[in-house]
Amino acid sequence: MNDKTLNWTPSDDAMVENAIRRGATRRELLQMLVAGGIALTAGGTILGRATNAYAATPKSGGQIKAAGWSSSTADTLDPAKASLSTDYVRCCALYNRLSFLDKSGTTQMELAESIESSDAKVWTVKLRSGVTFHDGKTLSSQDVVFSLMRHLNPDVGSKVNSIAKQITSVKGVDPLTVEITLAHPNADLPTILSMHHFMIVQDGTTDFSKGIGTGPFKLESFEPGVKSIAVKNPNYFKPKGPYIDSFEYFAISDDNARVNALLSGDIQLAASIKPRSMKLVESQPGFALSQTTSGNYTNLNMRLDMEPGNKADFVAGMKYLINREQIQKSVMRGLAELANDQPISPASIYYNAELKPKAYDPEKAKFHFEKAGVIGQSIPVVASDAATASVDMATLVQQAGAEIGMKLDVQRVPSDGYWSNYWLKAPVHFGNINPRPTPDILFSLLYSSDAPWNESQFKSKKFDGMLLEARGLLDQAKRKAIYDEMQVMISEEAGTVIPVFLSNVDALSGNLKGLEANPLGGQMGYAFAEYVWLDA
Amino acid sequence: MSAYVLNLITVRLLIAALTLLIVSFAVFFATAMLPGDTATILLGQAATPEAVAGLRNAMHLDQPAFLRFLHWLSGLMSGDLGTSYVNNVAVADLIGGRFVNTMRLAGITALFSVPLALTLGITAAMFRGSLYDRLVTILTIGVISIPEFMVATLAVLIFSVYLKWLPALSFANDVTSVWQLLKVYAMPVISLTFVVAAQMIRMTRAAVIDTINTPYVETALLKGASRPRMVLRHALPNAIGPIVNAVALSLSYLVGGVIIVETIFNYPGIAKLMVDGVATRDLPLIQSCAMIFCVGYLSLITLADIIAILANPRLR
Amino acid sequence: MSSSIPLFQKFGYRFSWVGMIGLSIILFWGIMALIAPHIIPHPVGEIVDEDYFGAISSRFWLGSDYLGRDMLSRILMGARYTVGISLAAVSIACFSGIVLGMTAAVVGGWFDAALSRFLDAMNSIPGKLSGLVVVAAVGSSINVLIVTLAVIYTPGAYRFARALAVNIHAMDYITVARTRGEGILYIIGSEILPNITGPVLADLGLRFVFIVLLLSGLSFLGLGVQPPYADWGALVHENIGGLPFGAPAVIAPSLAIASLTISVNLLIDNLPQKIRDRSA
Amino acid sequence: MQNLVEIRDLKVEATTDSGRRVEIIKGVNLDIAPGEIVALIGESGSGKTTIALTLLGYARAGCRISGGNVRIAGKDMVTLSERDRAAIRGTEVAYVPQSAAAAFNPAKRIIDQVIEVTRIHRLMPAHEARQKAIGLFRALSLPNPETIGSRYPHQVSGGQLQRLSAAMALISDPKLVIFDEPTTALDVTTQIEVLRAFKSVMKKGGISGIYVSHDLAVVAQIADRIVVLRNGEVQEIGTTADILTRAQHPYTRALLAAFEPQPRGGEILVKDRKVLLEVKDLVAGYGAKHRDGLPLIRAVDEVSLSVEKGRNLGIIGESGCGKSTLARAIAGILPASSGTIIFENRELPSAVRQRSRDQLREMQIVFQYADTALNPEKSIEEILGRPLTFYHGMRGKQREARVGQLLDMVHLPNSLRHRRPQELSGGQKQRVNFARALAAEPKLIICDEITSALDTVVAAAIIDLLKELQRELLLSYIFISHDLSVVEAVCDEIVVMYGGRKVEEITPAHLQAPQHPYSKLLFSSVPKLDPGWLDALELDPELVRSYSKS
Repeated sequence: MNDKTLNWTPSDDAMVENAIRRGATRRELLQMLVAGGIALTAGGTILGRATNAYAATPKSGGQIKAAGWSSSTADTLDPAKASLSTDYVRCCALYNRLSFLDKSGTTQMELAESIESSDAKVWTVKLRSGVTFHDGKTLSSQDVVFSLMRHLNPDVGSKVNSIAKQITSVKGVDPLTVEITLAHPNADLPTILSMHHFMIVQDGTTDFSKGIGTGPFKLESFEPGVKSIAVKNPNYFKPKGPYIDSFEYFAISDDNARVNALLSGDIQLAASIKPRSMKLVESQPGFALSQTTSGNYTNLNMRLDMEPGNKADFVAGMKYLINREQIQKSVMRGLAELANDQPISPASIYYNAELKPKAYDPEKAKFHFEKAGVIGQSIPVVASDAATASVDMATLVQQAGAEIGMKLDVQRVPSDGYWSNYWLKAPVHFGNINPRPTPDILFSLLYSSDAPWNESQFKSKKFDGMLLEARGLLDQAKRKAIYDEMQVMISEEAGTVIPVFLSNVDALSGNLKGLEANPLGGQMGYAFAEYVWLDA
Repeated sequence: MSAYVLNLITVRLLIAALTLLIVSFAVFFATAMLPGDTATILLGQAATPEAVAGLRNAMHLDQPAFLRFLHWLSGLMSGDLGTSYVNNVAVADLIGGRFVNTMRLAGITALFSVPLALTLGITAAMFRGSLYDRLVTILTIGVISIPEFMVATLAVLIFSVYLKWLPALSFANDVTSVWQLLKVYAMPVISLTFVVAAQMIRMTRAAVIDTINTPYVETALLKGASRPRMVLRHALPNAIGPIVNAVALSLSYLVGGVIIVETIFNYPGIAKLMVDGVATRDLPLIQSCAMIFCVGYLSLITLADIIAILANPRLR
Repeated sequence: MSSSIPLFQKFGYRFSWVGMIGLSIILFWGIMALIAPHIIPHPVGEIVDEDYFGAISSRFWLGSDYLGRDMLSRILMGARYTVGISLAAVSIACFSGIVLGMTAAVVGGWFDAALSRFLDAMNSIPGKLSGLVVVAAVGSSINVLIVTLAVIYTPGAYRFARALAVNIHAMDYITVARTRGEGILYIIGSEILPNITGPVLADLGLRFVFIVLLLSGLSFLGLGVQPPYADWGALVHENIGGLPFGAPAVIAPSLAIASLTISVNLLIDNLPQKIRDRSA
Repeated sequence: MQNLVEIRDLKVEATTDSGRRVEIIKGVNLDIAPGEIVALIGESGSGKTTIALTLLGYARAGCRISGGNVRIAGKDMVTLSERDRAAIRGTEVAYVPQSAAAAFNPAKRIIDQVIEVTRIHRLMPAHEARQKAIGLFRALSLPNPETIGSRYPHQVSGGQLQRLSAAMALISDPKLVIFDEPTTALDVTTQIEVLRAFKSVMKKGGISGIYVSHDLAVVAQIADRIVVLRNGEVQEIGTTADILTRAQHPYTRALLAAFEPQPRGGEILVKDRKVLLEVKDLVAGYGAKHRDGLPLIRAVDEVSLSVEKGRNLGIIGESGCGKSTLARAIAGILPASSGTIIFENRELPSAVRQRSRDQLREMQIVFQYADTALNPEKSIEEILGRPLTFYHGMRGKQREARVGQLLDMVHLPNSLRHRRPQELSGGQKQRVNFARALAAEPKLIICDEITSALDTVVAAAIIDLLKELQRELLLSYIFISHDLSVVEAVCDEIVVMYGGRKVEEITPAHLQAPQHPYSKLLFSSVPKLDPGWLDALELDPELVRSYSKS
């Protein structure tokens, strides 16, 4: 199913993607994996997927500059603390993970040669031999033990502490073997370990500003909030890549400035451009767009523990008030897929296809609002440019509300500081969630009672129990049944409205090749630096 | 220089120092009023009550505000800007390179815009009422009336996107040659020149015209002096005070007011640093940046005052 | 000069055509700001155009914006915010600046010195950044914007008014009033104020322009009027992606800003002048 | 002999605020022979400076030469190009401005400004020009001629500056020098020096001159012929002697009459002489206070004086003698540092703020410049009405009627009540200024140089008004002036001040001659309407040096 279309367009891409999604190959593969005792080895099957890559030989050499959209003095090279896309991109260039997700969403081995378990509880990780860090030290099991265990240390402030909590111990059996023991069985561990936060750093590292990892690039300079420059790691363990000699990364927060920088040739890649900028890029020769429809979404969160979200009818009303089709059509200019208020994307095998997106129904919404007694109140809705398209979505909901007498007071706040000051905190606010590889991670991060990012403060013992139960189940069908029900629960009970899954569009210079879409997000799942090459 | 002038200058410097003290007070307490408990924000998920209390203690946050102010002030006096809350780096290190960048951009813009503005302002005054004067006046009104992000964006579209003469971004750190320097700084300097020059042109023109209307310039005319001579030799030396003041005010904008230009051209200066600081509630960083802006403003204004004093022969 | 308006001449004022044009445009926007909600063809938040950055058409006189909303409606409503907020802010700034400035000039001494130092100190903090800090501290609302802008521009108004008042205060008629035994309030209100109104109004106009521009600058940084409404600066900013195509969505609000600020400048430069003609 | 200057049918137009064109010079003819000095005499607005400036081919902003010609040695300044005019300015025709203090560029050294003409027109090398300037400085009897040029304008006195500006005009050996009221801003003792210097240099060089002035006595000393101007028209032309003794035109006669107002003589209004105001050992000044409460700069130093009911006290002295400060100290504007002020047998607090409303009402002060003493934004009615409301609580009709009476008292038409000050003439303004003081119904009015800014004829009328009102209202005046004739016309007693101190008190009615040397110098320095006065005047050089600031 390799797609070799040279002149692809966004719509072609979407079509091909859908074909893959509906295809059986992947499902069969995954079933096989589960049945076969979950033994993934390096070099798994490559699944075809929409791509703009030429079937040409990559060329080595050259320098590229690329720009993301957010950065601050809080920029970090500590993978455990990475929180912005900029951090992910830098970490991907400097470090490696034990496993990673390829463009098809399949878990592949990276630093590990294999990650195996017979009971999904005790896992054995075999490391590649001869992998060296940038400073010349050889990768050993102690580095892995250190890298994983530090997520459990509250002082580290790991962003994935809650996911890491299921790990009870990590032991180095020998220099190249690590044994990971989980509190409960979790069949997803190889996929979990492919998350960006679980990058492998050197044992004992406290100062992360040097960025010493095993990755494709060595850090040359790094100024938080300004930029980083990395050069090709000549001793990289993978036989192919990286192709480019040096890689400079920074953020241009203003969307137009980012696009203009690309068009003027200052940078070769402008990450995540707004749909309204597409017209401009398309009108200029020598530039291309790379679209990724992954599980990324911007959602409206109503905290169930605060006014007015504590009134179930208000939450229900809002779910009818949001005009998903208009968001898809006008706000996203078609670069989105309708969603149904739960975070699992249609690309996932665990997607509950029975759960249809709620139709825009202002009358029903009005009914609920009247029942909740919120008509006539002015309800603040916090949005920010920090959460993609949230201001526009907020405006649409507001307009819809105005038509039925529901007064929504949109409060646009600065992007700077949005995530620390408003997200998770305001009673009604917008969030933006990057794709995660498994339902388990999504649910643990966002919906379990102790989830760090429980956006709507959704707390359900039943849900927690189901999460735990599904995690240990090796029977994929049973898991799916549980996950299906959980999706319904989220959709009906949680205070999160997920109107659409957003497509991410990166704009790139025509001579930048090798960039493929990746389910983990734009910029090739933030790891593009290793794979791209410059065509003369 | 007479004792009187020295005295005047000393008074100006003392006034500046006093103002700075008031500023530091205002800055400290304004930033301290930013909502959110610093310790809680810093600890994030690990914010247990004990940890918060411990951190508050370690950061002296449990002390009365005024005591903290004195701590901070004595730190400033000894050159210690404190440590960033966010990444535990000395604020001085964070600011260091950015400060150089800001000063460099300000300096280059000043080098470019001040002579341009003075020339236009003086010549417009010299040929007051002429077509040239009207043209300059209308242009400056036009420039004053356009938001700076429009100017910057248009400049990028024209010079970078369509003509491809200049880079759209400005990386202060990439400069290795004079040619590169010109290229790197061209765009922000052009945009900023638009912003600051117009005011300077207007003020210069007004100041020169004011002095042209004096009896001693009329005397020069009646001596048979040419217009340029009247303006350059007679009016200008007496207009130095107000002109220098206008220049200082405009240049002070270059220190702290360039946030929009820094954003559009991705130029790593202190204004953006301060915005980051606000975003992350990094109080020591915000305070230090604010103090830098105030020191910049006050030194420029004080310098202008001193130049005006020195340029006034009545005080010599 | 032949380019005077007879109407004004009747009242003993001379007013050039240029100033008249400036005044008309300002009045136009003022009226628009007042009646906008009643005349806009479409609700400002409603998406009415399938296309985005639509061109000028009979249905959308000024095209459509990046979401396909009607630009004419948005600009007319934007006038309300740009004109209203700026006017409110400039009025507060100038009112407090003038009152403080005149008081400082009349009272003099320590009061003057302390106030001048304090306001100088406030002036030394860059406007946009203090705006950012304030909004970070208390959030963005119209009231916060107005107060912030007013506070930012008060020191300037104070400086200006104080300088004027100090000059007036040196006049003999103030001394006469003092020797008559008049109080500070009378001296400020009746003797000084009427003499500084002209320059103060001109200063107010200029400051108004600065506030309009600062407001649009703040919108650029994401602080401003809350959606779906937008002041003109925000309209330019949110549609600036249309600039390369010359979309009316970005040109029109830019022209609106420019027309207002240029008009104010023209009016200030050509204020009606009282005809001081003894024999007239 | 060929005339150096021939002005024929000169017309100058001015544009008013409302855009109307007004002819301000209406067809003037004038000839000046080589070596002759012609004076232009007239009050303000008569066009004398405007005519003088046309000789340089120059009209001030808003004005333009609309007709006629101005020939200087055959060249018509009206039709020449701007470049050609510039070539004549400074070389053939030079200008000595009214206020040298304003005409010297404060930012440049004097010598550079004096020799600038030679640079502009490339007349001679700089060192030669400097030598020539030093020679002129010497000829103009300037002190330290070698070094005075290296100073800045603010470092030399007004009299010296005025002479330096003459040197600036004479450096290029012009054929014609225009003196524009060059001694008006000077004190009388200084004026003599300057006039003498001008006269000798002009005569020695055989230079023609135009001398613009409003002061007939000054003109009499220096001019060969006098042109009397009024409203842009020549009223009379004649030799100095003819004009002074055989004036034909009534206007000229009025000018002459106004020059020497009637002395007050011994008119007695109040029989029983009661002291109204008594000032004892008053000290007032500026700057930081010493420990003993006395100021750093004592502008008034232990002055005592008394004013009787219905009688007038004159205070005379040159600029800087402390006479105005004394007035302000008495009025409480500048609180005295020590000494007592007893008014109507009660001691007054030193500061305005501490005085009662009645105390303030009974003693009014009228300032020199009606322009700055009248709020330009208020109508005459408001200006006069405020003290009526403030002191007497009058409102509405009553107030309106009283304003009418006040206007009537100062001989102003009632129709002026709705005008603003700037729509009034100088004399009218000063009358309003005075009427405002009357509105308070005071017992004592302090008049601080109230006639100094006025033309002679107008000033004489104001003085008559003062006298008339005194008779009607039994007022007392303290009359402060630098002009002896005015003080003599009004006052019963005259206090002469110098350097902050009272040097002598004279009672003119008793024909008491001044005794103090400074008083003698001051009294003898006042120019007389006698062409030979200056040449005949002999002053003790020692005396002049010790009291002169020039």
